[in-house]
Amino acid sequence: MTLLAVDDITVSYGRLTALRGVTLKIDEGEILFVTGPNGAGKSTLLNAIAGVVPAGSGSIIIDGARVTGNSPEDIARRGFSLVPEGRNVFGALTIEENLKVGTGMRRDRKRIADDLESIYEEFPMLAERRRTPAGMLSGGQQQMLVIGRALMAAPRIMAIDEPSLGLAPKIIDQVYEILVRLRAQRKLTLLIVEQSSTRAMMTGGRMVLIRGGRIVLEGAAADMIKDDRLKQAYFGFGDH
Amino acid sequence: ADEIVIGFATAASGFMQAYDKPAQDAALIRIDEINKAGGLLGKKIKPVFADTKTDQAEGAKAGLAVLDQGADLVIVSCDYDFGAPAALQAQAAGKVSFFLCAESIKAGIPGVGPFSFSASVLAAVQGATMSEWAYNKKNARTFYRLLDSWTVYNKGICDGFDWQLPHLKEAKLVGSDTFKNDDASIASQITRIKGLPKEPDAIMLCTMMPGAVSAIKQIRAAGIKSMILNGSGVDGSYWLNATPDLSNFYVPVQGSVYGDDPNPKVNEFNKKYKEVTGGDPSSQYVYPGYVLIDVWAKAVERAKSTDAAAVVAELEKMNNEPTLFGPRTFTKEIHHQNQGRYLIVNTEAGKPRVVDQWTISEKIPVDYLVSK
Amino acid sequence: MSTRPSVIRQTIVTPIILIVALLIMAALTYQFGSRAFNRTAVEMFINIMVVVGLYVFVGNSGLLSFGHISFMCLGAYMTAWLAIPPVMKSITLKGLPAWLLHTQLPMWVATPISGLFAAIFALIIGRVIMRLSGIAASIATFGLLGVVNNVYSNWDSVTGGQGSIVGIPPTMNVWIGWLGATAAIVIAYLYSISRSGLALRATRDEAVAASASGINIVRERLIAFVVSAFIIGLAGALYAHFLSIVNPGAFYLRTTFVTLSMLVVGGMYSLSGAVSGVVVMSVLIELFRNLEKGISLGGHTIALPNGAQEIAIGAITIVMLMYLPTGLSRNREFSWRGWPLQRPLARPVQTALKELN
Amino acid sequence: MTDVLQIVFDALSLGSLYALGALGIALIFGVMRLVNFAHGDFIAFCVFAMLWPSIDAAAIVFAGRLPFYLLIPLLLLIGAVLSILSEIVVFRRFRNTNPATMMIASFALGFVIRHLLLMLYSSRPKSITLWPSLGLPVEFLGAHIPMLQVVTIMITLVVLVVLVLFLKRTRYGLEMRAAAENFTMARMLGVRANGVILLAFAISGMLAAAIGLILATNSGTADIGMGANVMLIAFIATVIGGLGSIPGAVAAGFLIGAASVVFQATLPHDARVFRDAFVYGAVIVVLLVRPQGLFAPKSAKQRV
Amino acid sequence: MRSDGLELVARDVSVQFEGLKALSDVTLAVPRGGITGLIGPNGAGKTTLINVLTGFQPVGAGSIELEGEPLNGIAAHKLRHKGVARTFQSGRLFRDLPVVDNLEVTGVGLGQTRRDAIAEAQRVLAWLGISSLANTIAGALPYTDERRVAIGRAIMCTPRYLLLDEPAAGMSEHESHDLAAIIRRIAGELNVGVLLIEHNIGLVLELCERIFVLDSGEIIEVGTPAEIRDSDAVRHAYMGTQRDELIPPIVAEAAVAS
Ligand SMILES: Nc1ncnc2c1ncn2[C@@H]1O[C@H](COP(=O)(O)OP(=O)(O)OP(=O)(O)O)[C@@H](O)[C@H]1O
Ligand SMILES: Nc1ncnc2c1ncn2[C@@H]1O[C@H](COP(=O)(O)OP(=O)(O)OP(=O)(O)O)[C@@H](O)[C@H]1O
Ligand SMILES: [Mg+2]
Ligand SMILES: [Mg+2]
Repeated sequence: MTLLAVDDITVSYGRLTALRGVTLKIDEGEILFVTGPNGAGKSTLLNAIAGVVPAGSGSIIIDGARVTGNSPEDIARRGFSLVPEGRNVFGALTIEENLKVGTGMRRDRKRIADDLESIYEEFPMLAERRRTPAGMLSGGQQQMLVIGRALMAAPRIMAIDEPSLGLAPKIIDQVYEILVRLRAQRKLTLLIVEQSSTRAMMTGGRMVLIRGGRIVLEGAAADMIKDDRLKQAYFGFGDH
Repeated sequence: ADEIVIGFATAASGFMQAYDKPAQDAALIRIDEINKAGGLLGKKIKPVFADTKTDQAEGAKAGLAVLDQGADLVIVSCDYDFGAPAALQAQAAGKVSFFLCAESIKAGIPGVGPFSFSASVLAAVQGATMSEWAYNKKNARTFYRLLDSWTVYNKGICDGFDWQLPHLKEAKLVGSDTFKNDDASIASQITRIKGLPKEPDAIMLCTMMPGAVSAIKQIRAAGIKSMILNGSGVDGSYWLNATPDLSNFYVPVQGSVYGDDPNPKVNEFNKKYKEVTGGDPSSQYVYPGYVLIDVWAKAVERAKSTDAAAVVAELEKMNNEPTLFGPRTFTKEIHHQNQGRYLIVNTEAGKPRVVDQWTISEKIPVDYLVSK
Repeated sequence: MSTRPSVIRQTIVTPIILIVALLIMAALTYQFGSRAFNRTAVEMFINIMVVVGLYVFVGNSGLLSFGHISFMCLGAYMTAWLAIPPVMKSITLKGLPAWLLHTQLPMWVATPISGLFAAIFALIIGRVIMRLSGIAASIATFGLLGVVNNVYSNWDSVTGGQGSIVGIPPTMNVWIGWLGATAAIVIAYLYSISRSGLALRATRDEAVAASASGINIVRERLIAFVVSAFIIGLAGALYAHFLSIVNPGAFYLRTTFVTLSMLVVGGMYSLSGAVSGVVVMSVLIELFRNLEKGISLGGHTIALPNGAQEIAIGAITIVMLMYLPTGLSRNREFSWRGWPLQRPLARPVQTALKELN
Repeated sequence: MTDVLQIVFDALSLGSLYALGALGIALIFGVMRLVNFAHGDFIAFCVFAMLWPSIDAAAIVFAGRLPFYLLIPLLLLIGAVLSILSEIVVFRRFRNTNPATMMIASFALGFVIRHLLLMLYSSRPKSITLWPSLGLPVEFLGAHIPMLQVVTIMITLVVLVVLVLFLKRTRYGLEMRAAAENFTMARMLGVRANGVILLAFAISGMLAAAIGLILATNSGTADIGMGANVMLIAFIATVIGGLGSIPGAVAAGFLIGAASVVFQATLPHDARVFRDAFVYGAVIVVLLVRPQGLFAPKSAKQRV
Repeated sequence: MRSDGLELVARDVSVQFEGLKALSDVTLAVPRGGITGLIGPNGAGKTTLINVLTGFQPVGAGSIELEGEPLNGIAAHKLRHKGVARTFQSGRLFRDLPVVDNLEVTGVGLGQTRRDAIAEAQRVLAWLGISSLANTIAGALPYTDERRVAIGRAIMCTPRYLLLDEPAAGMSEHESHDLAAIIRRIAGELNVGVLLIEHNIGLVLELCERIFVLDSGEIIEVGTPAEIRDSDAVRHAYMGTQRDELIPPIVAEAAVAS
């Protein structure tokens, strides 16, 4: 069943068009990797789905409901949770408070405490410093926190803009492990901007490559990695 | 020209409007009377207006605007600071200017120049009057001075008080303090008064609206029963319900708005004022507006011209010139009243009433006033 | 890759446009305006000086200052001390030191001295305050305003206290006003293309990175503070000559907010914004004042009720800011090239996320 | 001893007023980075709402006649509605703009309200009598303390405790603080941001009404400019208390009140007129020593 | 440590944040002309160490020396004048200014005239191959370009030392290769001592001559890339146990590419 459908969306920043007619479909429980060179529009795509950057045309449908132009909180409440690029922790709030912000929209109040515990188990460092203001954390610690925070919202679709950003290799492993496990347990759908094609290949799933605001290549991650076309498409010919 | 133009460069909007309007209405009443009686030098007086918007720069423009319409007399805002810019324009144009009710010595020769006058009485005279009267008539011996440092007017009252006190043989200043008009609370000032070994006989309160009400209320709420002496700025009954049953409270006024003025003509004027404006005079600050037209018109009649120099010369000859609201004296040194008859209004149980009148025994020296 | 033309050649049109536009206004006013209207124009020129002075500090440093009007106060009183005839001073300002009591200087001399006085004061006080950043700095400047106002309002023997002091020879006309505004624009322009100006603009939203770039933030802020104090000190001096009376109430909150509003309405990060903010607001105010006085239309006079002008100006300010939150100039400078079209630069679009990081 | 006690109470009561003001400012600053310069005019508006519009010198009392159990809720409601309206009509459109722009917009709004009141009521202060019995002093360890002071202090403490608990312990409070820090991110986590902000405005408006009531009771007057001073001090208190710290803002409000009272009580007579210069000077000194504010949360200092 | 003394040294540095030991007795030297790596788990204290070396973080104990000159307690901007430059983990460009001005600011901050600074900025942009970005307002740059501009800003007027805090974060493999080439040129052509913090372990192994490994504020290992790759301690603390196969392919590829 299609959980998220992006149909022909276009996004402009002033006179610069960052996305030109992007169409995507993600089924429930699927993993979709988005990759592409610098400035391709990957972050823009995620932000547009989350409703923080207005889409100029096209439509976005989550679970059958058209959400184009809806407010970010409405989209979040439909189960779309985005870990944006550049962290965005609430610096003045403690780690624990950060984790709890997104739980307001959950219906299963009872499970919040359990989930909190399991996040703490995964990232013991967060547990140790749960009363520390998040602004004091190191870059990687903040990244762990925002991933944990998005998970605490118990989303149906989780979108992460470069999960590995600033994380130590060991922690990246761990993050992927959790995501893969949750996908299995809860049919969590994943939409991940990932620069490491090796990582994508190892995780499995589908992959799209964006360049110049368009999807230029699409396929199973494992196949695409082998495919020479990835490298070609990545650099493009003649433009740049 | 077949008419005489009087220009009002006063506030029709903004903060000063509430203070300029009543005096201006009184001035218009006098103008109307003169016109009905055949005019001045046989010509009708025509008033023209420009709004200062309670702004100094705008005040100067308003002055120019009325001068450009041919004003022979420029009437400027009640307050010295707001009136001066227009008055200075009049001075520069060689025209007479009158402050509606400014009570600072600067509203005249020292501040504006030799063609500038004020129709009211100096603030210092109020402080001096109240202390001398309280000393002589109420046997007050210990005085406490409480100054609201917000305006020159307030300081003026206390200056008069300071000048008068050494002249009162047995009077003693037992304490002195300051506050600011917009202080949310004057609790600590009150604590200081309450800390005195004995409550003073009188508190000289040098302040004005709106802080005055707050201060008076807080003083009485703290249980201090001393007589409170004030300047004219707190005259009027409109605020009395804020301090129910206020007693032992004294204000000097040029005329009574309470209908009990010893001079029946004043009471008549009050009626007329009500007819014209639809409301009773709210405080004695209505009256100087009437006085100024009165004295200026007399000077014009005597000079047989509206020429500024001639009119000023006539004005400066006035010595205890009677007006409805007390005598007026102008000299070459001072275009303001440094001595004046005041009615004393006493408020008892929330009811203000004229109880006495008093003229200070000595003029306050011009040097003293100018140096303050 | 082409080398860029020099900074001056690239940007010099901006001050030229501004100065010429003001010159035209001055000439028209002189030619056709009534005396009262001439005063309005002079007032506008003085406001331009103040707002341009504010821009030098606020625009380049990004710190909001509530304290600059105290420099106007300093300048105006210094002019009063210097320009009032000694006879008058010896009566009202007895506390002045003897040498000051006995001097009387013409406007051309008193004005720069007043500017310098404000600048020196800013230098002393700025060494302390400029260590602060962000809103703490704003509050400190607010404290400065409070202190200066309180001292000037109560130091009776030197400042005459609350009351106005008079006697400043009234020597002002549109040409002098224009000259003042021109001086302010030139100084502000030179500052903003100076090394210090560029360095300070860099500290505006990335103080940390600026110090990693070798910039001494405190020093650059101090320079801007002093330059702006000088300009505003000059404005204060001219204001004193304009009104020929000074009192501390004129240099307090109301003026602070009115001038800040003009700056923000124009666009606080550009010189063109500073100037156009004043011009547009002045024109609007004058327009509504005239509407209040009444205009005759076919025999009828329509007049707004008294006091409607202020309400209208407040409402218009809000609406303008709503639609142009970065000001009328959108924080850009007037220039021939590309104006009024957008300049061909990729500019960040304010999206919720970009803005926050 | 009683003198000291008296001073303590004076300081506390003046401080409470500033603290209540600071709460109102800090709350909005907290959620929107907006320094609401219209707050002072909200205070005045609430007071004038008790009077019938008229430019006569004598006030025509209107709502002011109601019994306290109706008057107080009514006034709080008026404050809340005014504040909410200002959010919906004005501030909502400034969500993503520069704080300076917002500040000037708020100042312009205050300017409009002030001149509206001026037009409707004229600048002459009006008198209002509210609960004269609150003016009576109560005796406490030899000191005479007006009932109103006691009430003011109590109200402040209660409001403070309730508000802090609300912000710290409830989900709404958490969301409010999150939205304050990063509005968009909070929305992306499902926080209903508009609701949160409206709530903050409503509380702030009620605080303005409360201050208005206290000021009116204390001074017996309604004056156009009556909120301005409290607003300014409150603004300063918000900053030196430590931005984003509600208890800090309150504590700083108390401190400024105390400083003002203590300077008034201890400065020699001739220096007393310079009291405010001392207070502002002290503010600058405090800022230099603690630029993040006295009670800044640890996070207020950005790490590199 | 090198005998010619041309190095930037942190000696026995400790930093504490309210009970948390961010750095304890860390000693690290960055030689001129070479590339030194600094790796370690998240929160190990890497950024804190850079902050210490650039004057943004006062030390609790220990000292900082620049080519023999002690530098404790010196302000950040003065250190930049002495030739210690850095980038930030979070970009920190001057968002309102065009890219070229971002660079120019540093030149001006270091005492150049604007004309010289502009010329230098353009030279640096060209050197980095990003002249096309010169007139873009920095706030509009995508994440990866931000990093390149940040490096450009840091190498204005050729510093003696350059401390890079995760410059390759968010870059694809290809992009980080370009970056690697640039870093190598900075060290080689400009004779700059580079300290590189990266979680892209392949990049670090490929570039660095010497690598320091920091964990919980302590140096747990120092050595050549080969030594570090083989260290159990590092593997355990940092790289993750199962996934070390991630490393070889990139290194191999890099060898091919260069
Ligand atoms: N707020 C903005 N204003 C203007 N242009 C923007 C803005 N945000 C992004 N852009 C532009 O949109 C294009 C796409 O940017 P985006 O951030 O989506 O790229 P990306 O694929 O995420 O790149 P990266 O891998 O570097 O993160 C870029 O050219 C960028 O310059
Ligand atoms: N100003 C501060 N206040 C409190 N704790 C801090 C502060 N700065 C750093 N820390 C803590 O010190 C530790 C080291 O932080 P640092 O940023 O140096 O880590 P890092 O090695 O750079 O990590 P990463 O790879 O995630 O960026 C972290 O636990 C962090 O939370
Ligand atoms: Mg991106
Ligand atoms: Mg780090």
